[in-house]
Order: sequence, then C-alpha cells, then structure tokens
Amino acid sequence: MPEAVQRELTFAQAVREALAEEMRRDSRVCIFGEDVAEAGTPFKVLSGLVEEFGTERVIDTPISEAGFTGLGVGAAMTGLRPVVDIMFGDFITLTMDQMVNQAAKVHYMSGGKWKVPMVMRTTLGATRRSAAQHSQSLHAWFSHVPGLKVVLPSTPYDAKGLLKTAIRDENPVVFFEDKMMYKLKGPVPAEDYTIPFGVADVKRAGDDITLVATSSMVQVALGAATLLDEVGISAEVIDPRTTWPLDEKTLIESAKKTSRVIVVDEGYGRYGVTAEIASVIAEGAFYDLDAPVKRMGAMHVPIPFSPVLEDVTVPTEHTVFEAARALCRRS
Amino acid sequence: MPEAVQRELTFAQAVREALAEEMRRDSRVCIFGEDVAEAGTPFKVLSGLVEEFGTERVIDTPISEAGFTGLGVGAAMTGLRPVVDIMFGDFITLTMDQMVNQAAKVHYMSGGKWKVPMVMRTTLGATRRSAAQHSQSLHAWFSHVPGLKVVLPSTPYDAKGLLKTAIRDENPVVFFEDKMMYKLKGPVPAEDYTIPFGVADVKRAGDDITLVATSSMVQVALGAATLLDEVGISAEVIDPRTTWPLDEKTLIESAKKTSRVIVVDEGYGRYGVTAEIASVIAEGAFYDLDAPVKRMGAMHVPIPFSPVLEDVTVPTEHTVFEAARALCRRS
Amino acid sequence: MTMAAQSPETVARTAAEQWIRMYRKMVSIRLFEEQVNELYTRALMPGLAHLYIGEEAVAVGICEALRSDDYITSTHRGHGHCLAKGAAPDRMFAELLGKEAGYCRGKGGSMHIADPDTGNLGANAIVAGSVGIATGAALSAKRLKTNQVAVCFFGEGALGQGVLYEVMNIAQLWKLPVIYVCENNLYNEYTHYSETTAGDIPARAAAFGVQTASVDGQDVRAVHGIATRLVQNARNGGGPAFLLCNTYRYHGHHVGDINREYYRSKEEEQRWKTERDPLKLLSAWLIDQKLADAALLDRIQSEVRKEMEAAVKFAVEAHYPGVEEVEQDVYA
Amino acid sequence: MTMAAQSPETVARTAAEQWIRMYRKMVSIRLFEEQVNELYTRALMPGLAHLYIGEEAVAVGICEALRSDDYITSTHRGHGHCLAKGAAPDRMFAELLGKEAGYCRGKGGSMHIADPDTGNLGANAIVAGSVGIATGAALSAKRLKTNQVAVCFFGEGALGQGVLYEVMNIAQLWKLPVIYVCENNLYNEYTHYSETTAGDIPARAAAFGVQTASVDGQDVRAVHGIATRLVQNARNGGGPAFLLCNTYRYHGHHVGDINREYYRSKEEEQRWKTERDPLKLLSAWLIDQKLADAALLDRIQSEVRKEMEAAVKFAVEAHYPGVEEVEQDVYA
Ligand SMILES: Cc1ncc(C[n+]2csc(CCOP(=O)(O)OP(=O)(O)O)c2C)c(N)n1
Ligand SMILES: Cc1ncc(C[n+]2csc(CCOP(=O)(O)OP(=O)(O)O)c2C)c(N)n1
Ligand SMILES: [Mg+2]
Ligand SMILES: [Mg+2]
Repeated sequence: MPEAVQRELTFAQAVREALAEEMRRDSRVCIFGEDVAEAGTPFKVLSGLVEEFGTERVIDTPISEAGFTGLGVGAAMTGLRPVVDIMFGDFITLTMDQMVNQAAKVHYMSGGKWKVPMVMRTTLGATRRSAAQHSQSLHAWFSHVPGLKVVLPSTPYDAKGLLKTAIRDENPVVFFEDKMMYKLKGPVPAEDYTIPFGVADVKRAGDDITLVATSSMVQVALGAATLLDEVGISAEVIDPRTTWPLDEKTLIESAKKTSRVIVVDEGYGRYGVTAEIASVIAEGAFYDLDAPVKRMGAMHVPIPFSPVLEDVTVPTEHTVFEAARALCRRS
Repeated sequence: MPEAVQRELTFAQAVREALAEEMRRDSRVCIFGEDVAEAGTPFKVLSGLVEEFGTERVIDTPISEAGFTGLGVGAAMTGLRPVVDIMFGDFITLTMDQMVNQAAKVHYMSGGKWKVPMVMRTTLGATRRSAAQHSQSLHAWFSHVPGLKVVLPSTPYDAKGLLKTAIRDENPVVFFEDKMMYKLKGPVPAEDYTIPFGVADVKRAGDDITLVATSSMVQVALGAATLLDEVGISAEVIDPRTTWPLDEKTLIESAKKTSRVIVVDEGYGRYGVTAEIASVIAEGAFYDLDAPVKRMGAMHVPIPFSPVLEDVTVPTEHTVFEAARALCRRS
Repeated sequence: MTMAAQSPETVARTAAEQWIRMYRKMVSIRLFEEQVNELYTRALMPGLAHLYIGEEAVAVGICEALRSDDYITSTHRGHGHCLAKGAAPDRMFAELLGKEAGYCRGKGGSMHIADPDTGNLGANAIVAGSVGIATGAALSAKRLKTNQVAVCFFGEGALGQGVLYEVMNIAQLWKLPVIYVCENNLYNEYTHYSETTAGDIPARAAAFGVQTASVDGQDVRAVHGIATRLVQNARNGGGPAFLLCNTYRYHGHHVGDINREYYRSKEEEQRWKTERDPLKLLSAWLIDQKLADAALLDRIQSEVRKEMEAAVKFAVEAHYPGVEEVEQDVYA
Repeated sequence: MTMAAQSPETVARTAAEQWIRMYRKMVSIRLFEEQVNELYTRALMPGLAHLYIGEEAVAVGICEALRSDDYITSTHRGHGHCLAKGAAPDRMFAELLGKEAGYCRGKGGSMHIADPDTGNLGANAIVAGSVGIATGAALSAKRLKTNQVAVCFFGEGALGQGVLYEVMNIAQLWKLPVIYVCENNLYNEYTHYSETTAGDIPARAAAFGVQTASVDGQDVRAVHGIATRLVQNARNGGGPAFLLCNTYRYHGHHVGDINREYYRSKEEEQRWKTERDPLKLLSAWLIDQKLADAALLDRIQSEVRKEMEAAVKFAVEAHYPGVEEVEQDVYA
C-alpha cells in the first residue's frame, strides 16, 4: 500500500466506491439483487448508487437467488458485466447450481468460446446474533470449484482494489465480505487502483510464527500478533486475499522462515479452507516446520443464537494468541 | 468381514438388498426421487422395489430436487424415514439449501427437539463420458457441514452394511455411490449386518506406505498396491468409509507405522476431501512422517467430455502407483 | 363422529367464547410483540426480530381452525404463528434472549422457534425455506393416516422462490393435506411486492390445480371461516389449498427499521392502523353483536399485559445455557 | 423498416421456398440423429445421446422465426435446436465424438454444444439449467438495445424445476424479450408427464402475466406461425412469452433406452410415427399445395443424406484434442 495514503474509509464505503467507479468507467456494469436499489441493501453498502446510476443499472429483484444468479450468468455471456448481490452468504445454497454447474463451466464446456464475466458479492461471518441460517462462512465450497475465483478482502483498501479486479476479470468471481467488518475503517486511496488475484499480502512481518488468516480473521490475527508481541513472540500475519487462485509461494516461504504456522478462517473447521492451506504449507515447507500446522476455524456446529454460545464458536484474538503461544512452547 | 461369506453380489444389488431389507423391517422407510419406481432409476439400482413395496413407498417425483428433498426433511421430522434419491451427484447443487440450511440444522436449532432421520442417496464419479455436469464428486461440500454425515462405500459389502446404518441413523446422512462401481462384484452376506460410521477399514495391510482412499478410489488404490507389490513396496490401503464422522485414529496410526501417505479421492483436488484428511494426518503423525502427505484428486478443471481428456483428470492405478513409488524413493 | 343437537343459545354462546378466545390470542400476540420491541430498545435482546403486529388475525384465524397436533411451519416473522399455535410466552421470550429455558435452549432465537408439543415444526429464516418441510409433514400425515393437516405460513416474498412451485406441484399430484398460507403484507423487506410479483397471486397456485382462496387478513372471522373450510377439506383427503391473506405489518421489517419513509408513507401506515386493525375490527363487532362489552375486552387486555410482563421477567431472570451446550445436539 | 410491395406470385414463391427450406432442415435433423444412433450402435461414440427425432418441427419452426444473432439455449436433447439455429453437422459430429474440430473442442460433447456464431448459448444437461441464462441474455438485449430475442427450449420435465418460475416472474416484471418454449413430448425420462405435472401447463406461465400459447408441435407451419408472432412481439418490447409445443420423441430417452414397453406402448409410438410425423405432414401439404413434388423432396433427402455421411466421415477422421488441452480454458 502506498505510504502517502491519508484518506480513511469504512469497509462498506470502500466497496461502494469501487462499484461506483467501475460503473462510471464501464456502462456495462450493473448490479442486481434483493433490496439493492432504494434500500441500498440491508447493510446500506450500496446507498446512493441507484440515485447516481438509476434503476436500469441498480435493480431490485424478487427473492429468487437461483433465478437472478442465472440471469447474471446469461447477462455476463452476452455483453453485460453484472454484479449479483446475495444478501447473506448462507443463501448461496440456493445458487449452487447456477454458479457451479453453469457459471463455472460455461467457458470450459464451450471450448473457450463463451465467457462469464460476472461477480457475485455476498457476505460471511458470525457473532451478529443472527443464528444458524444467517451466520455461515461457506467460501470453502466455491473455492473447491474449478472455473470460479474466490476473493476474501480483509481491509477497506483490499476491498476496493480487489473488487475492481473482480469486476474487470473475465471469469465468474465470488467476493465475500464479512458483515462484521463493514464499519471497519482504513486508508483507501481516492485514485483508481486494482489488486491482482493470487497475491498474498504480508499484513505484518514477523519471525517466530506465521498466522495465515482470511477475511475478518486477518483482523483477529493482527490483534493476536499484538498480544504475542507483549510476550516476546514475533508473529507474521499473511492474508492470501484470494483462496483461488492461491499464492502458495508466499505462504510456504513464510512458513519456511518462521517454522510454525496457524491457519485461521471463519468457515467451519472441518473440510474447510484451513485444510487446503494447511496441506499446501505442510507439503511445501515439510522440512522446515518445527510443529504441525495448526488450523483454527468455526466449531463443527451450526452457529447458535445465544451470545454465550455463539461467541465460543469462532476464533478470537485471545484463542489465536493462546494457540500461537502454545505452539511456540513459550507458555 | 466374516470369513465364511461366499455369496457374491454387485454393488447395485447390495444397495438394493439393503433398501429392501430395511423396508421390510421398518414400514416407515420409503423412497422418493426421479424415475425410482417402474424405471428403478436410470442405473436400475432400484429395480423390483416398487413391485414389492408399491407406489406408496417407492414414489416417482417430478424433476424437483430441491422440492422433494425438502419433503424428505419434513417427512423425516414427522415419522417417516425417507430415502431421497438424487440421480447424479451433480444435482446436489439444487438441494444445498434443503440439506444445509434445513436438514443439517433442524436438530440443533430446535435445541435437540426435532430430528431428521433421512438418507440422501446420490452418485459421484467421472470417466463415464457424461461431461462436466454429470461427472462430479461433490462430497467435500457436505463433509464440511456440521449436522450431516457423509458415507462413501467402496465395496458391495460396505454398501449394504453402511446403507443400513444410514437408514437407521437418526440424522441426515448423505450416501454417495460411484456410478462406475455398480457392476463391481464382491461378497455380501445374506444376513442382516450393519457397519458403524466413523470406523475406517484397512482394506489391505502393508508396511511401506499408506494409501488412504475413498469410494471407487479404494479399488484404484488396491490396484496400485498390487503393482507396488511387484516392485517390492508394501502398501497399506485404508478406507475411511465415512468422511464424517472421520476415524482419525486409524488413519494416523497407519501413517505412523508406514511414515508415508498418499490420500486419493475423486473430488476436485483443491479444497477437497484430500485436504482435510492430509491435514489430520500431517498433524497427528507429524513426528513420524518421512515425506509430505501427498494428495491426489481430480484435476482442477470441469470434467471434459472427450475420453482422451477425461481419462487424465482422475487418479488411476497407474498414477497412484507412480506417485507411491516416487514417494518411497525407490524408483 | 356424531354431534348432539345444540340449542341456538348454546351455539351462540360457544361462538362468542370462540371469538373472545381469538380476541385474547390476538391481544397476546400484539402485547408480546410490543414487549419484544421494548426488549430491543432497551438493548436486552441480542440481534433483531421481525414484528408481526398488524397481522394477528391471520395466525389466530388459521391456528384456531387446527387441532393441536396439526403441524405448522413459520417464518422469520414467526412469533405470531408460534403463539397462535399454543406456545407459551415465557419460553418464547427466553428463547429470544438466548436463555436455556427457551424453546430451543437459546440455540434458535427469534427466527427458529420450534416446539413438537404444539406441532410447530419451526420458524425458518430462509424465505420459503419451510415449504418443503410442511409438505413433507403432510406426506407423513397421509402415509401414516393420522388425519393431521400441515399449514405452511410464508410472506408474499416467498412467491419469488421456485421451491414453492415445486412443492405445490407435488402436493397436488399426491393430494397432500397441506395449506399454503401467503401473508401478503405488501412488502418484501423494503421493496413493494408489486415490484417483485408479476401477474396474479392466486392464479399461481390455481395453475397447479391447487384450490385457492383470498381473504381479508385483518378480519379474523373471515380468515377463520375460510381456514376452517380449507382445513376440513384437506383433512378429508381433498388435497392442498392456497390461501392468500391480505394484511399489513405496522412496524418496520425488523425492530431496527425505524425510518421507513423512503419505501412507504406514514399515511399508509396510519390508514391501516386506524381503519384496518384486526383487534379494533373484532372488538367493534363483538360489542356491536353484544357478545362482549368494553369492560370485558379491557379486562382481557390487562390480564394479558400482566401475563406478558411476568413472562418477560421470567426470561430476563432465566440463565444462559452452559457453554458446554454449544457442542450438544449437533447430532441426534 | 419499409417493405416493397410484392406480387402475389412472389409472395407464394417466397413462401414455398421457406417451407422447402424448413423441410430440408427437418430432414437434416432427422438424418443427423439417425447417424448419431448409428454411431452409438457401432460403438464409435463415447457416452450417450438423446435423440430429437419426432420433434423436428418445433426447433425448425421456431428457429426459422429468428435472426441469426438471436439467442437460443438448448437441452440434453439439443441437436435439433443447434442444427436449426445454424450449426454445421460436421463440427457437431466432431463434438459428439470428442474431437478437437468439434464446436467445443471435444470438451462439451452431445449435451453441451455451444456456438457464439449462431447465437447458441449452449445446450445444458441440467434440466431447466438454462432458463436463467436465456433470461439473462434477454436482459442484455434489452439493456444494450440490440433488438435481439432469446429463445429458451426445454422439455416438459423442466416444469418441475422452480427456477423456471423464478425467471418467468422476473422476465415479466422487466418485460424481457425471451420466449420459453416447452416441448411436451409426454415423458420425463421414463415417467409420463401426467404423473409429474399437476394442473394446467400454460396456466402456469399465464399466472405470471406471461403471454402464452399452445401449438401442435408436429405441424411446422403452425409452430412457425405462432413463433413468428411471439418473437415479433418480444422484439417490439412486448415482453416474454411461453409457447407449449405438443410433440413426441420416437426413440428412447437416450440411445441406450431400447426396451421401452414398461413405460409406453409400441402402439403409441407407432401412432405418432404414422399419423403425426412432422416430415410426412409437411411433405403431404407441400405436394397437396403443389409447392413441391415427390421428386424434389426425395432429392432433398438424398442430398442431406450425403451431407450427413460426409460430415460423419469428417468427424470420425478428425483428431482428438492434445492432452495438454485438458487444463486450458478453465479460466478466460
Ligand atoms: C432465501 C432468502 N433470501 C433473502 C432473505 C432475506 N430476507 C429476510 S426477510 C425478507 C423479506 C421477506 O418478505 P416476505 O416474504 O414478504 O415476508 P415479510 O417479511 O413481509 O413477512 C428477505 C428478503 C432470506 N432470509 N432468505
Ligand atoms: C436437474 C436434473 N435432474 C435430473 C436430470 C436427469 N434427467 C435428464 S433428462 C431428464 C428428463 C427430462 O425430461 P424433459 O424435460 O421432458 O425432456 P425430454 O428428455 O423429454 O426432452 C432427467 C430427469 C438432469 N439432467 N438434471
Ligand atoms: Mg411481505
Ligand atoms: Mg419430455
């Protein structure tokens, strides 16, 4: 990130600015989804866009996630560049056929002839007291599917740059935003910039342990790193930013340097994103690791409503700190 | 498996026999899906069942995977024990909301009050020249979801015993059958038996390397093991049989014994089942492994139609053999 | 089943009792919801909740036509359905506060109240998420010959979800005893239903051969009348039905939706509250018919208010589940 | 656009040419499919294929009403649609054999033929899998003001899939130029549609406000007539339409479905073939109207037969893609 940046935006503002700039730049870009126009989504992320771009380009849909995702695929094939809004990441369950059997495969099945330059924007993240059907982080599913790219921004800066890249990409891209980060502030340049996919970002350099983290877990890892500092452990925090393509090299190099790794992701811990990343590192840094790669994800339970239960289901600064300290055998 | 078993059945017959026996045992068990009755499914797996049990219990549905899976959830909650048939595993895309947001969560969300004793039977596997929308192995998705159990039988014997367990289980269970195995023959006892979930089966004992394999990849691994024998490498083949619950202990113990492991699964290689299993082993047998755990899955491409392309997308006896030999550094 | 002949007075008295019971139920829902809003405002409730105020006649008119072992499925806006089907306010409040005494031991919250004892298969936070479940319950009822009926409540927003048409088709083919109740309160969150709903709503069900009816959802007597007929028909093997109830929510989409003028006018809200309020309509009729007097209705109000205050107190004082519960009940 | 006045003779000649062109197209599909069956029987084709024989009048009648840049989406039973929209038989056969010269370089196969040059967005092996795509293409056409129309072909089995209703609702709300063409050939695989389809088919679309029509799908003139009207209306901003075409497949669900008597009788098949064959119906009419004689029609048949034989030869001799292609075109 350039040094001189001063302006601060929230994560939501950064997303909105990326969309607005891309819509100004390219008249083919349009948005559709539930309550995206006048309401600007329930999270108010899109406020103001319909006023600038009109209801022809910011379009409220019926509650038909499969249907309008399908429209996105067809529209993308034929000259538009749709950004499809799926309010809660839990609802991608309804779009799996359109995304996986259609969007992801059209290019390949047609021998490279048709393209699907669409973006699905959706959310992830728990601890909002929204219970089991509104709190999931299901990005592992899409990461598993050839033909899709999967983006997990962790800062306002990344959100803007990565979303622009997503919109300009010729492929279907799924962009996951943690609902709990919308109010997070950070520096965001006013000028146009993009961030390439498949390039991990070292959010904090360190020597003793590598914390690989995604989405809002990057913030958690950074918090844990501060706590670790206080006990004399220097943690490196790496954000892959895209689970596919995945920057294996940066992850492996950091692991080789620190020789200890924790992977933190808010998806369910089993058969999730942490497994792939841990496997890549365990293989690539096999001869340099001093301890097994530790994985931290959501508990293997549906997300409970009760705050006392919900709060223990996901990694926190404190649990990551404890796990890192234990791994460094300095407790 | 008991020694005295003589009778041989095909995989398809074993599945059918399990269903027929359970339907005789328990009148609440019923089957619904597309073309399950008179047609006995396109794979003929269910032939004869409607003749014995009638159209009240073996029910043809419209082409409505989401809808009739939803019916399965509701029927299971209220006293039936439905076996829902999803013809091709690729179509589970249409059932994700019903399975993941409903079936998997009902018990937990209701504080343990409602139960969903349903089975979804579906298929997986490529090399049938069926192209990208009829060849996927998407069991990693369900394995990721708390509240579901996921079964991957690899022999006729296991198919019968595991399917009976699935039907008697009080939870939603997804049962994946490799289409290419339906004609595979093997010993199957005529008497009633069940196989517990979460217990891996050592399909072949060995000392030099562990091949962990699922579903039809177990057959591939067994073939590779025979080839390895010829070059003096003794391979142990382990079949977890259920990806959830997962018998971590048996996998880790074998890895500790052989110190080399390959995990073979027909799902897409990235963010798939191999990642979880490899991570579990890399962590559990960290100090005993002589080489990184190697993962072999389907290539990260939609399955192509052309046989010359399709055949290279999935692991084969030969590629597993080569990988194992390389890993043992004896080539 | 035979019925002894009843004198006209007995019939009238029974009817009066029935309407007064429904009045009390509607008051319960109204006052329950007001307490929910209060709990939110006082920051005592975690998360959000979707208030049913204004729509009480639908849940009550329909659930009063059901047996206690009949099934219902409900929605994110589900408190009314749960109460109408017989749930106890204290355990509902406890659930809303995430307490162990709640219907789901605090694991479900406002959007997931479920209760086998009252046939409540569960509220559902996926729009149209329970249409399959309700239809499946009807399949069980038919196959197990229990004579139960399943009622599936959903908002008009659920008309956008294809799975609804999938299951209506199946229900009609298999003649299942399920009633699809569409509560058209004019809005899908912040979008007027006319922007999301083409054509004619009842025609969508009728096209599948499903028997359909529409009713003024503010008039509990009308709702109850038609519901009784449809439920009876379903119970007798007549197959599914679709009932469109025209209604209105007085509050926001959820308790936090305070400034609503960008999507609907205060005048519109006011008009429904003054002219079409289900409690007012029923009480006016009861008084007009001399089936009740104002004093009785006032007494009911104050009794219910006390009951709700006690229920809130119970919930506020109840304890949270132990943290070890988090991993329990994932599997049965 | 203005049109010069034409003499009645010119009009008649043009019409005759048009019907003869359609006849040739239908013959092409018929003979293409016979070759496919042959390739399967001779074990030259990998996998299976779903033959369109018997349904030719639907694809031809409709695609002849389209511009070459209009869009179509097709199904697992898609060869007829692709050919009618202008695909070349040689490259289609090559695709069916998995050859590099195929429309999809062998990656798609029978169920996934796609061709931007003829507006073919792709055949689709998911039942109802392309209804969203076709509707999205219509959205592009409307937004980009290209005056294109999208035609979405599907079998009556797709009526079971909810996503169809989702997109019809949207298409009607947004007045998109898309025609939903339902080919009712009476069977969903091995199950008669009456066991899977409650109510009235056109009413399902009409309920969303979508303009609907039904037509004898064996009569190419009828199909073409109604298609022309609906396409013109959509092109002029009149919004979507739904066209039910009643038809029949002569062969099995796929080439391997040989013994069909457990789900339909030989008599039924025979009746359609003798009484309702689209080629026979058109040729009889052409001869009756003196627009063609038997010799001309025979010549067409033999020309097409030769063309198909050459095309098969091309495909059989074509080479497979190089194995390195397997990882190409996953991403654009
Ligand atoms: C599948 C799905 N999509 C979107 C949402 C978000 N959402 C919650 S309520 C709602 C509007 C529902 O409108 P309606 O069905 O009319 O019910 P009402 O709130 O008016 O009672 C939406 C879009 C959801 N919960 N589930
Ligand atoms: C989502 C989905 N479910 C099931 C299938 C399997 N399947 C392939 S064709 C078919 C029947 C289709 O019937 P119809 O739509 O009438 O088309 P037809 O074959 O008669 O042309 C089925 C069930 C599928 N391909 N996709
Ligand atoms: Mg509403
Ligand atoms: Mg058909």
